Amino acid sequence: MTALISWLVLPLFAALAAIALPSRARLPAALLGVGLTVVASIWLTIEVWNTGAVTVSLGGWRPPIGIALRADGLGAALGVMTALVMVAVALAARHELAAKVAGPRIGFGFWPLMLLLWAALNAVYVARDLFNLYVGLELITLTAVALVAISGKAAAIAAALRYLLFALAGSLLYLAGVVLTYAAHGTLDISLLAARTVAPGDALALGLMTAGLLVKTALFPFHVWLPPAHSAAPAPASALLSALVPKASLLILLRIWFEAMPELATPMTQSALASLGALAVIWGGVLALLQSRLKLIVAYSTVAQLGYIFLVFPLAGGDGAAQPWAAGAWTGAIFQMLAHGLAKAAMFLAAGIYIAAIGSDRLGDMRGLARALPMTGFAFALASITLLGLPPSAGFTAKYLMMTAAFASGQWAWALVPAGGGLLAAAYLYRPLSAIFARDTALTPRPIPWAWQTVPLVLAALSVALGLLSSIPFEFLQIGRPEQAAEGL
Amino acid sequence: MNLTVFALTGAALVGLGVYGLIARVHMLRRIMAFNLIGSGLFLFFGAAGARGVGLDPIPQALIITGIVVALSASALAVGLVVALARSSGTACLPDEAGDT
Amino acid sequence: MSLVLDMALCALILGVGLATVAGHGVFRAVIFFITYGLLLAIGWARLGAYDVALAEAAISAGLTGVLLLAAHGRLRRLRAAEEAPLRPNLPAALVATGIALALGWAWFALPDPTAPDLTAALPQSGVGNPVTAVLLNFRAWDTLLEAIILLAALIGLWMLARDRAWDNPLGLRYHARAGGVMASFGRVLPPIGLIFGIYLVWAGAEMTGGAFQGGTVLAAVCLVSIMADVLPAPRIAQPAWRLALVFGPGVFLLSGVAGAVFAQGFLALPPELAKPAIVTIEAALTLSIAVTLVLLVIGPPDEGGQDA
Amino acid sequence: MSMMYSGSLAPFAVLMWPLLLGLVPIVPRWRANALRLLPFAPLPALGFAIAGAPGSVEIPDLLLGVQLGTRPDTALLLGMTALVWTVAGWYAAQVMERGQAAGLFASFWCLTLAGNLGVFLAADIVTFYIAFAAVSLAAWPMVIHDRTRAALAAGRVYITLAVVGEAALLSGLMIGAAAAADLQISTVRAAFADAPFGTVGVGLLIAGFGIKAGMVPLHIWLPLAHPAAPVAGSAVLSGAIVKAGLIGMVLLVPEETGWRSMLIVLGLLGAFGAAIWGLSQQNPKAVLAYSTVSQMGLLLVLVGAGSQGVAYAALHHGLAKAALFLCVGMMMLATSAAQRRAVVGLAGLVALSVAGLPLTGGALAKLAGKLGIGEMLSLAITLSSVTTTLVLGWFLICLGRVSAKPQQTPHWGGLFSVVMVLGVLALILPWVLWPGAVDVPRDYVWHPSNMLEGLWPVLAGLGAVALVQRLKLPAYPPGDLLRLFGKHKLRPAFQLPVGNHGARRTKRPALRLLLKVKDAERALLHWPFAGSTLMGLALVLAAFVWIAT
Amino acid sequence: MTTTLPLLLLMTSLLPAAVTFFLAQDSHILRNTLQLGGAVIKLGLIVWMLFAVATGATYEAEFPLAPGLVILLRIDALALLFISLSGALWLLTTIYAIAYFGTKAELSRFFGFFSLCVAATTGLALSGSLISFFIFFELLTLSTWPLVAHKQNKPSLAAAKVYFTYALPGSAALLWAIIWLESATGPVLFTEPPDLSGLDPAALRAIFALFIIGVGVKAALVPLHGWLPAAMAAPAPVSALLHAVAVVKAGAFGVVRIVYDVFGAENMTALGVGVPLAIVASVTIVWGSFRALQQDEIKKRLAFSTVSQVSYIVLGAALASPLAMIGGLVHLVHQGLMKITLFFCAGIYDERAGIKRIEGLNGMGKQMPWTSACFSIGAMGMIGLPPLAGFISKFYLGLGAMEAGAPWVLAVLLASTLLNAAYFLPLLYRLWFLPRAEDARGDERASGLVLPAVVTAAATLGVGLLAASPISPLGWATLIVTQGYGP
Repeated sequence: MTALISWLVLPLFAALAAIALPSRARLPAALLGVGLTVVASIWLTIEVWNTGAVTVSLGGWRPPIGIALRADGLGAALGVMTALVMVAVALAARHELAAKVAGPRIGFGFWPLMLLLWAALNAVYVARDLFNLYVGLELITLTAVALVAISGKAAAIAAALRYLLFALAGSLLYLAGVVLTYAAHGTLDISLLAARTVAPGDALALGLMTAGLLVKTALFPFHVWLPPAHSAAPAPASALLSALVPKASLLILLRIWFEAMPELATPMTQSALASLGALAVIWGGVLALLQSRLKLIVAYSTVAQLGYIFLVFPLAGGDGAAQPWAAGAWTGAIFQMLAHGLAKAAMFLAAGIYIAAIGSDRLGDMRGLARALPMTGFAFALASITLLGLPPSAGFTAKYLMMTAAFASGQWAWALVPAGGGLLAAAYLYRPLSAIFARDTALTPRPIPWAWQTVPLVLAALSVALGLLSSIPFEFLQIGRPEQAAEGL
Repeated sequence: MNLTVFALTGAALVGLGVYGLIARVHMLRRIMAFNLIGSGLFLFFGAAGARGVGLDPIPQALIITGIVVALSASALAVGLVVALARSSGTACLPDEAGDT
Repeated sequence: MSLVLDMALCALILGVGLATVAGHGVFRAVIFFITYGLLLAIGWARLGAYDVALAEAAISAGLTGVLLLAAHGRLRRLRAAEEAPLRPNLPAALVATGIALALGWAWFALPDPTAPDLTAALPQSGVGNPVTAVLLNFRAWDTLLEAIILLAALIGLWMLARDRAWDNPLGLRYHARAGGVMASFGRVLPPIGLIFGIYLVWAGAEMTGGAFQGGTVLAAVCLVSIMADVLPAPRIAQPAWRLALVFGPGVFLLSGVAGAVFAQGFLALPPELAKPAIVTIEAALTLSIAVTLVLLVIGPPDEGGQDA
Repeated sequence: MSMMYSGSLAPFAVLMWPLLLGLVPIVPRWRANALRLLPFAPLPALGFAIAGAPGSVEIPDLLLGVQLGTRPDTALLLGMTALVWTVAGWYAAQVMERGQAAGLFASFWCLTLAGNLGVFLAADIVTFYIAFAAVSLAAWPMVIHDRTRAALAAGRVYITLAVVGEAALLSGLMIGAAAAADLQISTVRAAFADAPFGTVGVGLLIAGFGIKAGMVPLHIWLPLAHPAAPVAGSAVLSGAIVKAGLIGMVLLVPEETGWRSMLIVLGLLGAFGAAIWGLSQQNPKAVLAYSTVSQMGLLLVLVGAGSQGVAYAALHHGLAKAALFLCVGMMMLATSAAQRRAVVGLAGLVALSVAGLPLTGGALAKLAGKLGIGEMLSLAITLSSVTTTLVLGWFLICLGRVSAKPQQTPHWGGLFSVVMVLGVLALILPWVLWPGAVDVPRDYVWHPSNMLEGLWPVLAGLGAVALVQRLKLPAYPPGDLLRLFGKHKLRPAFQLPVGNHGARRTKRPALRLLLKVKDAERALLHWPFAGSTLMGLALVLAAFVWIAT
Repeated sequence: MTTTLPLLLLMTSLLPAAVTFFLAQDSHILRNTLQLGGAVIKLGLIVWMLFAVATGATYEAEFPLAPGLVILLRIDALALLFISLSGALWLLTTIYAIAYFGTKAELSRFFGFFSLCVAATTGLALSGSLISFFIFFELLTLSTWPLVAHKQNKPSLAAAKVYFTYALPGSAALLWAIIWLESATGPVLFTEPPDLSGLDPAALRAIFALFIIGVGVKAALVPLHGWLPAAMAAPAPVSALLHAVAVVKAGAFGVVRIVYDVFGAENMTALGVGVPLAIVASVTIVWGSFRALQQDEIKKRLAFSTVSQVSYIVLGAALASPLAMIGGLVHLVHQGLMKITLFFCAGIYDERAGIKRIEGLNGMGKQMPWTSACFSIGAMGMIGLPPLAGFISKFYLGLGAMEAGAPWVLAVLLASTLLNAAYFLPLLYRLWFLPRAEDARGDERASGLVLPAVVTAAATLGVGLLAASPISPLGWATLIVTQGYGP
């Protein structure tokens, strides 16, 4: 429990310190906060591993009066992934967004925003209360929008405003669902809701919440805000936005559909969600193929990669949750979240290095950068492997688990999505890779510190290592899973 | 019965707000529409919370929190609109700027 | 009778809401919006939710209104305040009607009300106002995050400043004419407002009121003082302002952690200490909320009094 | 591991020796003089054959299990082959130009020789096939050794047919071996009768061997290659190498098959047709080549008819034909009229023997061949003597027209005597070998009817020669069927069609579609659209859930 | 020892790969020592295991990733056959590559991926389950791509792109097939063929087709072969690796595994998929040869020749008869030896004499006798001339075809032999019999290049000559088949 609480409050304290402290103490305080939070997240993971899901009723008030938090395998795993990404981003931002380089405004603002985002993510990962989730989601939205706008460019402002517009619409829809749920059941606690008697309005509440969360998750066709926003932000911010932010709303979707209202998950709606996911895979892939800027490619790839995860609804949701393959499908989807988080962050940080080196992320300008920055090129390639779903990366584990579940459940058509999506990913990632690894160089890069270069490499390597060592994470993710299927396929 | 009036008013306000949010182009309008939807929802919520024996304080607390959240979002949105206008001369999204 | 009254009120609210959405001109819409907020506050009062009514009036109508007015002023100077007339949008109308009807249907489909039983918990909460009990004790985590959101919005807003203006005082330059209405208003109002604000916080524990409502009043006071040049315009670089920003959330967090260390858990308040603790937290929060709201309204630092 | 081998290593050594000698030219310093080794390469084999080809050997680890050994008919041919190669090797060593190219020539000479010997020694089909491939393919460099246009063109036809033959042969062998589940030649041969696709297999074998044996119409390489090759090469080609095809037929084509009658038909066609066509040639080597086709035709008739004297007859033909080719070479080297007379004399004698003049080796060969093959075929063979006499007479005429090279050859006398030995052996050796090879007592030769049967065709042939000498015969270049049927230009080099793999321009509607996607993305970005869709989706999702539950 | 040995085997290439990536460009000695050391140690391990496995020992190592996702490394006779080939050829190719590149740029990258590629091949050979096979199969794709693109010029980048374009859909098909099958049968281990009785035959046929498409891309089955000729833009050592050591071999090896260890001959017959596969292989054999005939670039001609030759292995597997199986398996080794010889030589011609097109070969036999002799042996082996390696394979394939009652295969072999002769003999003819162009200069005084070619050429001859001995590839293939491998 202590681990859980410190994991929640440490980034908050660090954020407050970063706001309040004078500029010379800001970075050390922020980095200290990052370090301590990482320790806390590892501590929490160990605790969850040892004792199972950790549940806390805040203030000693049990739901429905108070708010409960529960760190299960899923939440803790996302927490660790977040911690890894945050450390990487912090290390990269130390170079890229230092006040000396990026100006005092960014030098001031980035750290509290990052830490607040972290706190909000952590809060969402363990929240069991739908309204508390709403508050957490709003904090994420506001910090994320601010991070988009932080570069100060006109395009960034417009992208941030558009993002905010979409996100607020989503928030309202979600809030509407929350309102209806409380009005009908007098509680917002997920565990209590799971035991409720179904009310007629629940369908509307579920529909509204789902639609709202879909916008925030940037599922096709509501993904349009994402590519401009993620590509307009400075690279470390993009890494946070792409790797982590959509995962929060996605997690809430999972919580609602699998834990709070599993009985409302019918094949038709599940298929509808998965169809949108499939469309996202195709649409995001095709558009990524059409981009000529690295960050836009990577951003559209996020649209595509998030699409896979929606296959979890028909494969592990509703009545299927009790089936033997559900564990595989569920875990596969979460592996995809984790793998995508690590790999995408690596990619954006690599893009950041390239932009710092040559001042551009146009593919034409990036030709031959692997020569001067081999580690970054290697990192990008490794991350690509994960996104392509090639073994032995975690992306492959995810794909494999989901495809296996698709076949085992007799819904083999869904297996086409990861299979085809991998090919599309290969197509759109091939272009940046071939540019980076070209023989001729377009521009002479500025030297980049070695310590900075290793950051994306380590992240990308982690995304592969997660696949190599996937048995422990697999088991970990089963902790506190709603339907305990003993063994996967 | 009184509660129904407020609840339906809330629902209608949501509808109004949704229309405004979608159909209006100026971003300040959309911020107002957003607040309209929010307050409509809260009205509905408040009416629902008042159905029981006493006034349920939890919806009220949630509504107050919601109002502050909406204010925060509005403040950031307003700031963004001004910044947008400063950098591009319009308070509408770039692809809708021509509609003005 | 009361039904007729309520229906009339609701019709008025809807009418003003419609005017806000459909009326001509952004400025008029803002005015309608403020009116709408005030009418809604009356509605809340009719429902008996006085805390909400106060919040609605102070925050939704008041502060949001001021924000919108200030923004409109800036946009006008940037020549971005004009807008195209409303063009009928059939899909939007359809989905809007659909959502409204769905919500309306949902109202009638609601099962019998079930509310959590707070009777046992309230005495333990340390405060008499159940809303405050929920806000600062039962669901203190929400409130803490809410305060953080406010702060995040402010940091976000600051990020919209231009780099070269970063060290400037916050907001636009206001110069009240010496001896003018604003100047004298600015000298008279603050003390009264200050007292009212502090009262609201204190009263919040037992009756209507609370940190957010009180903070709003204090913010208004503060704003007037700044406009009247009573208070100097703040700068981001000034540590006192930043300290004031984080003070409330910091105290809240610390007390939460103290609960984890000394009481039964994070954010836990032992019943005997609950009231003083809540009042302390509220006081600190009020200060920070007031400062945050002030800074939100005056906006990011601006360049030399010119917007362009 | 079992024993490395079982039996006597002699047959193996006989094969290995030329292979080892063939490696000598790898050393650059030895390359120039490698030709000197050629007469020694076949000597062990010769000795082995003279000793009666004693012993056989099995080496299980080598290849797919090498088995070597002879039977009476292969032993005969082994000896003949060794003899022909010895003499031709001697000739080559004396006459051919030394140098770098000679080293290559010597290597292939030895390899071909090993193959040629191997064909007779092999007792399993893999060894046999390998030997056959060696004798076929390694002879190619000998054919094109002179690098003249004609040689290169001939080489092209030769190698093409050789490869086709190899492939056909291999396929046929595999059909047989699969049925036999064994690799021994006798077993495989016996298995064809009941093998699935056995008939096809035999047909493939006949095609493969027929190419080598100059069976019409697969003989086309032969009249091209013989004149083009150096004399020594022609001698072994005509004398020994073609016999590889023949022995293949004998060893592997089973008796009870319809293919045999085809062999007879094709053999007769070759026997008469080639002899007559030979009259159209001016080059004595070309005439001899057609004679070879003709003689091989006769031997094929014997194979087809199941004669016991095939090897015996082939032995004579090999010696005689090699001697005749060498005579052409001697003629080219002859500088004096006496020398020319001696050459023509020797050639005439050998030619008469080939024609079957009584009491010559050739007459004995024909008599032995005709034993037990039926009246009609006997008559045909007797008649063939007429054409043989005719074509060889024509050969002698052409031989007489050969003009000598200007330079002196120091050892002409010695060389000629060696050739003479070969020619004489062709006349005599059948006498010596008759008792062992033919079941009938040697007195059969003296039988008047047999004498008469041998004499009249020769006389008739000689008359025809006299006639032909007066006529002005049409002159064609060698390569009968190729020129008759194909508009086939004989090209010296391989010129293969090169594919046109230029970049194909494809219209790409897919690209246009992709750009449409970009437009669609812009439409999705438009908030009024996105907002309506979003709210709509919320309602639709709700409706979905509502309907389903 | 039983678990560490497979790991060790993998590590002998993986570790050099890992270290090499981080070596500086100019630390030649260290890099070469690493590469050669790894290769030599690996070969030593292989030799040791050859004896152990021949006496019946098996080695196994297992790493579970996730449920159903288990990497199983297992050394059986078939694995050892492939691994011996790749191990031996890796050593030679390394020597060759060191000599070939000298001190050129980007060597650490090259050798890193080179070793990685071999590690992937090793893993692939050792894979004891379908999913481990797939994992290494993919690793192979990935590690080969940078090798193909190594020159980083337009053609090689285009080639690398084409390679990916073919390889990835192939992988997708393979993964699809694996998951489809395993969703019905559970994880498939090669030691215990899955029980397919419960599956719909139509589904099984589809799975089989997907499997073949998946591995067929690597095995360059027509029409999935397009990448292979394009990949000749890569440097010669890479071509050697692609064509002989790793990639196409992995595909062919995959076909063998799938046919015999996943489906089994009985099921193949029952499903009626053997004949279609044999037909595909036959079409590939003929078409590849035919296309080779049209090429006038040496390496392109060799590439199409590989297309054709590798399908012999597929053909052997498809025919589902013991003899054909032996032929196919032995060709796995034989084709490797012959093709690597040819590519070594093609590389020498290119590097030392600037010869890329077949016209350039005119008269080079005397200039570069060793190279040309090796090239000739390789080419003659390809044609199937006895007693070279190719003949043995072809002979067994032919016998197997008859055994399987598919005499039409003989016609394919016949046609292939003729076509092979048609495109190889002219090269030999040019080498040895045509006069040299005036300005043609070749210098083969580069023992690091020539020696590997000589060794493989000698091996090409040796494995044919000593085919029947139990230690020959043929002996080993026979052992595999008689150990209950085939039907």
